[in-house]
Amino acid sequence: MTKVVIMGRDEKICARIVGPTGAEHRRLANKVMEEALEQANLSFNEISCVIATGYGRINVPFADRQITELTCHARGVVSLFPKVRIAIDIGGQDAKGLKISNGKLIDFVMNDRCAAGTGRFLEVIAAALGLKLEELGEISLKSTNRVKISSTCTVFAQQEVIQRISEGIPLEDIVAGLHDAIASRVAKMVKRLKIEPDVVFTGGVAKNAGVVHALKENIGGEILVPDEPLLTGAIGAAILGKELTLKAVAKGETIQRKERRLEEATFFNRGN
Amino acid sequence: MAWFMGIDIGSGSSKGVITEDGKLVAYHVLPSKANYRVVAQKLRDELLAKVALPPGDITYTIATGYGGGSVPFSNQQVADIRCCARGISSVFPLVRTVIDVQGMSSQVIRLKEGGQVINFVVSEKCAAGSGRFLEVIANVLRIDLKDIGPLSLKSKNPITFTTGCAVFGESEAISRVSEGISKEDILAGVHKALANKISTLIDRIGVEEQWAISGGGGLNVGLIKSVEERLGIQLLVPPQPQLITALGAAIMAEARGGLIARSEITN
Amino acid sequence: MTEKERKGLDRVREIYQDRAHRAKELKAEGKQVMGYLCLYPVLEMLTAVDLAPYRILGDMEEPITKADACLPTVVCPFIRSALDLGLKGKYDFLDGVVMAHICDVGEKTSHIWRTYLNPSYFYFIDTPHTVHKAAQQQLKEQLKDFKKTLESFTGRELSLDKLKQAIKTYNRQRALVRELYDLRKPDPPLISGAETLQVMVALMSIPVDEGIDLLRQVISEVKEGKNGPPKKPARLLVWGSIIDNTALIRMIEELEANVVIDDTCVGSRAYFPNVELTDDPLDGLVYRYLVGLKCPRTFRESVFGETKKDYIKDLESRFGYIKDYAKEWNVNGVILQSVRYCDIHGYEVPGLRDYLDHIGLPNIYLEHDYSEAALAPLRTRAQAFLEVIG
Amino acid sequence: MMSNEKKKRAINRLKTMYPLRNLIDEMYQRGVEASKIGKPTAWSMVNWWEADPILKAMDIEIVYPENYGAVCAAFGAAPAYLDRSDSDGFPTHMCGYARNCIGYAARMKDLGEIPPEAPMGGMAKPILLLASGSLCDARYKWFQALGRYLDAPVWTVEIPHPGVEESFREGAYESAINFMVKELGEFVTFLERLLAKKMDWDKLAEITDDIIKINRLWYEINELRKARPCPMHSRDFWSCMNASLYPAGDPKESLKLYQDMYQEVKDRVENKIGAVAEEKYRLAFAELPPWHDLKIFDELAERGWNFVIESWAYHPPKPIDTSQVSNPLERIAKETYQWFTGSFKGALKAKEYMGYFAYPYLEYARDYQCDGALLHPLLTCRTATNHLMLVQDRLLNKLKIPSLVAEGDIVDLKLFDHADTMRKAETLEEMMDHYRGVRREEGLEW
Repeated sequence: MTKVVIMGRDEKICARIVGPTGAEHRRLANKVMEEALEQANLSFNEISCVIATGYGRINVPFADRQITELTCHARGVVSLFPKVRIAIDIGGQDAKGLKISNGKLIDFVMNDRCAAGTGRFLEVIAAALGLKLEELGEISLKSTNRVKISSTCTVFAQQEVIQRISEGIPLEDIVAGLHDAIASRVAKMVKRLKIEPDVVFTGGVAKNAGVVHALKENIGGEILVPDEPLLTGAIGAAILGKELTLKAVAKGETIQRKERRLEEATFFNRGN
Repeated sequence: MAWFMGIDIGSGSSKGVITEDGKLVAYHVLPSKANYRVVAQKLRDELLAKVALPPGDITYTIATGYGGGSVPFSNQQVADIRCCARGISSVFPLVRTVIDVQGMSSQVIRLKEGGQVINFVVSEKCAAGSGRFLEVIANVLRIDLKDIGPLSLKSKNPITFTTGCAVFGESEAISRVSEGISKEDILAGVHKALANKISTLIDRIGVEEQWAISGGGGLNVGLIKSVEERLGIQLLVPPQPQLITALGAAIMAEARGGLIARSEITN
Repeated sequence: MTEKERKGLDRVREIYQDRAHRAKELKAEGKQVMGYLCLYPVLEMLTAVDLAPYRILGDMEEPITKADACLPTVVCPFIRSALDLGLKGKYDFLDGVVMAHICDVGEKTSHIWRTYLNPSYFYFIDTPHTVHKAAQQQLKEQLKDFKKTLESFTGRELSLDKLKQAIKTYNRQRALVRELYDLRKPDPPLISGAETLQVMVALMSIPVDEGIDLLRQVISEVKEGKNGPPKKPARLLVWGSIIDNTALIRMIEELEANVVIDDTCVGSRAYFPNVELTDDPLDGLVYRYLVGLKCPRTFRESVFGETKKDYIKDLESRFGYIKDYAKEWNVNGVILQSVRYCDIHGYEVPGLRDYLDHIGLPNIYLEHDYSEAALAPLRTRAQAFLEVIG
Repeated sequence: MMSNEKKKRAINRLKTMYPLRNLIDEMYQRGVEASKIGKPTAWSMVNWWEADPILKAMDIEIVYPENYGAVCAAFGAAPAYLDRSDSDGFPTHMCGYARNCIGYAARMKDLGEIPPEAPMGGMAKPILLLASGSLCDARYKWFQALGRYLDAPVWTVEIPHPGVEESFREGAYESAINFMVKELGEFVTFLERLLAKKMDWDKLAEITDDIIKINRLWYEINELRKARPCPMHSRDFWSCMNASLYPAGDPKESLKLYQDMYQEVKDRVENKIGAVAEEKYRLAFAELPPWHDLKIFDELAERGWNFVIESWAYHPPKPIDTSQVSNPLERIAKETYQWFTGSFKGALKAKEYMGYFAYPYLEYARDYQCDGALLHPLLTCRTATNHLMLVQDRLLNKLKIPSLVAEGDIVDLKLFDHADTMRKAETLEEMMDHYRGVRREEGLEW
């Protein structure tokens, strides 16, 4: 998913866009940026600073800075939950655990080696079950006897799930098992940071009530979820952009390093 | 007249055939979906309808494949490796090595005349060694699976996948796309990567002419070409490569069922 | 410009691009080239008997295919890659190989190498796992035997004088490597981590005296300091298993960091320990190769025969030198890296991180697959680490 | 019902196996009890009894964390310990036994006592961690890493691992033995300091002698398995190997039970009684079995598969005469060194350079006239996996013996795929039939 947030100096959000990311990051970045500008009723020149983050951050030709999603998420989460100590983010490409102290990122763990433990795991298996991703959470909450998914690898877990279905095991128990599988994997990873409250859960998967529930069980404590868990990274990026700009202005400098144009990047050329 | 049935329940699709005196008289393919029992029953119904026979006319049925244990009406379950060897041997009697590329794994089987297995090797439990790798990349490039083979043949400069893992391969494909590499080159690269995996399997059990390919991978011209180039060989491709294992099951059913029929007579 | 006239860093880049070129030239001139795996074969002895040592490395850019037929995929990808190159004939120019018990998979691979590639000369040094006196003696006995086999293979005598000469030559090369590393102490460093790594790879691909000349040229070029790296906020130490390709270091240095010092075996680990010139030169060699080389494959106690263990003292004795490096090179962060399935480095990680935390040095651990493309996902971690310490 | 009974009888177990196995279980329990009441306890790596007699002579209770890993796996306690190790930052690809033990030690440190959930009474806090430099990296790196949780000192004992050819060079044998004797001497001095008591050398000599006797007898029992049909199945071997491999209890008691077993096996040979009803195929097994799925051997036995020989590492060495050696440390050194190098002469002749781990399988397969082999690589144990592809290649190409690889793990029990193994096993039968003919054509004698 590609997310855009446009924010004013007062940190008030004036545009928010979420769209799917394909293989063609660049074109998409451009398109969603235009949409966002339209929503905010602004022209590109009126934007003081553009920060790109996330997996495709290097593919945003019009960005002034690239900052990792780890730093941006941390900043975004802190703005929403000032007391946060641990942030867990599960997206389609990766899962992250952030340790935050006094509003600053101090340590992190990350999995992007393997689809298991990321949103991709659920996507793949939901597709195999012929279900929509959004349906999973609700289905799993009906479970009374969740099954254990023994394969960690997404490809084989998919197979295992199909097998369980053919054995006549109720769908909700299987989906609950999947949620537990992903939650226990992520929890195990995040435990490396020594968990302390408040724990905040963000990313696309945080919209799934089943995973939230399973994560609570695995972490053994309360978990806060923002209203728009997908946007945290973009919000953080925008705030960092604002801070950088203000700092630059105070020094009488400008944040822009190069001439910046919002035009469709040609897909086959690496423009600068 | 005696009819025999072979049912191959694979991880992705299920195949069934009916043979009569060693000849294929009917076949049917269905996606396996979730319930193997249901798909097996449906496969049988479709097959019987095609030859207009009642179930009782089938002398013997052998089930095989990933879900071969979930075929309630089969007389026997046999390992897919053996069925594949019998099947290919019935189509190409001179084949001594068959490369069977399935959704869950790839296997290379060496056989002697009559389709007896003399050695085999199965890829690791890793999606990168199976047809699944192709699916993953096709999916991320948003290209229909059936088009990836022909498309890959257009490549002049296949990329090299330096990773041996489908998940990594996916991100590698994404980053190559964003570097401006063409989809053709990426597809040719993934075919090459799978061909490399297959050639590793072959390195482990040695080579003998003639060669054939079976399984879903046999439908993919890109993969066939990559394997041929990688190994410097010519692959025989049966008309319906994905049916070979089911066909082998039916042929084994004939041998087995024929034996039972004879023993009934002598008794 | 002919090849030989090309100097310093240009020549380094050339060798790095085509490592085997010089070795093949030497062979054409009638010199015998001896391959070796990892750091434990004693190079001074090879040089003393007029063999050209050539380090066997892997190739991150080459997919592993042939080796998968003799080694399972759940072992160190560096070793698999090295064996793969051997099986593909890329080390056919070697006249023989010397291998050692470096780690389990290294040991098994040595025997597999011999079985399948059947080199004209092969020697396996069974490096002990401890550094005790008895272990040193055991290694020494093996080196005596190693000497005999070298003599009978070459038909030349490995004389004491020649051995002492070789030790001096190697120590001279080691001193020059130190000198080069010293040029990384200023801020910004005068030479990047990636370029330094290329120099190290080059040194391992050519005879020691040529390496000395090359180093002299490189040092004088670097001192002129025209194309050094820019000043960056982070000065990093990179620790861990073998890095024989610049991709990882380059990736780090494309971010807001300079890699100013390493603790890896194509780097400081290989060149920092000297050989003391002892009456029996074998004693000095044994000490250097068994005790001096700081690879986690060797077991060390902080105090021989201690009956009570003190964790911090133990860490201090195992990792204290890393603190010294960090001070001398003014490091503000450490990247621990290891290829997957490397057990000897894997077990070390939590302890080393404890130690670095203890001395207040920010650190991160990255595990990778010894494949260039597989490094890409690490970029985010490395960059975020820099954001955290920056 | 019928088929259940049949399954139970598919393998004809040795009667004398049961008391021996009971003794092994009791020994373990006794060790736990003793350590709980404060007897000094060492955690020790299985060390081919290079160190065990020394520890026993010093009255130290020995627990083997490698075995405890298998216990935790069997009782379902392992996952929690593995999780703990993972969350403490140890890479997840490392040895399952090690990670289990690290997690256990971490938890014990948190609680300040043996974790209440620990199966079979747990492992008491050690006064010593006895690592081993032989066979695998984990076996000393893991104990070194335990320093995070335990203040016990770590000692590493060595067994040299020479190359096949190198081991025959002039002076190599003496040097290796000398090295081991010196190191063991240092170890004894260290123990004397640690325990503030002197070694009882006579006691050490006696224990060493008993253990050697056990090993000889156990060796002879296994020699009898060359008979057709093979009188003893691998399952009986695994049930009994521990009393020889790391003799933790009273050696004299074990010796008596092995004597009984020898009689039973000999009797079976004389009366041509096999371990399976109809021995259609004779097989070798490589590395540790899938402990949680031993029933697969019953299923295979029903198909006429008899497992006649198994992993080199758990078999006693070929006997050598050390009865004239007066220094027990030297005797230990010679016996354990023989364990590793005993097959080297044959290996050199056959130009097989992986003289232990790989070559012994070739020797076994020929001596025990195997039709096939089942290789069970353990995915987090590289040492049990490194050599198997070489073994597979050599068995087939040199001896025309086909084999089957069925992956599993030592702790992650789910990795072993029963159904998949049976599917491959069925195919292996076809291959074994074929290669029987090939061997005959090539003049091999079985």
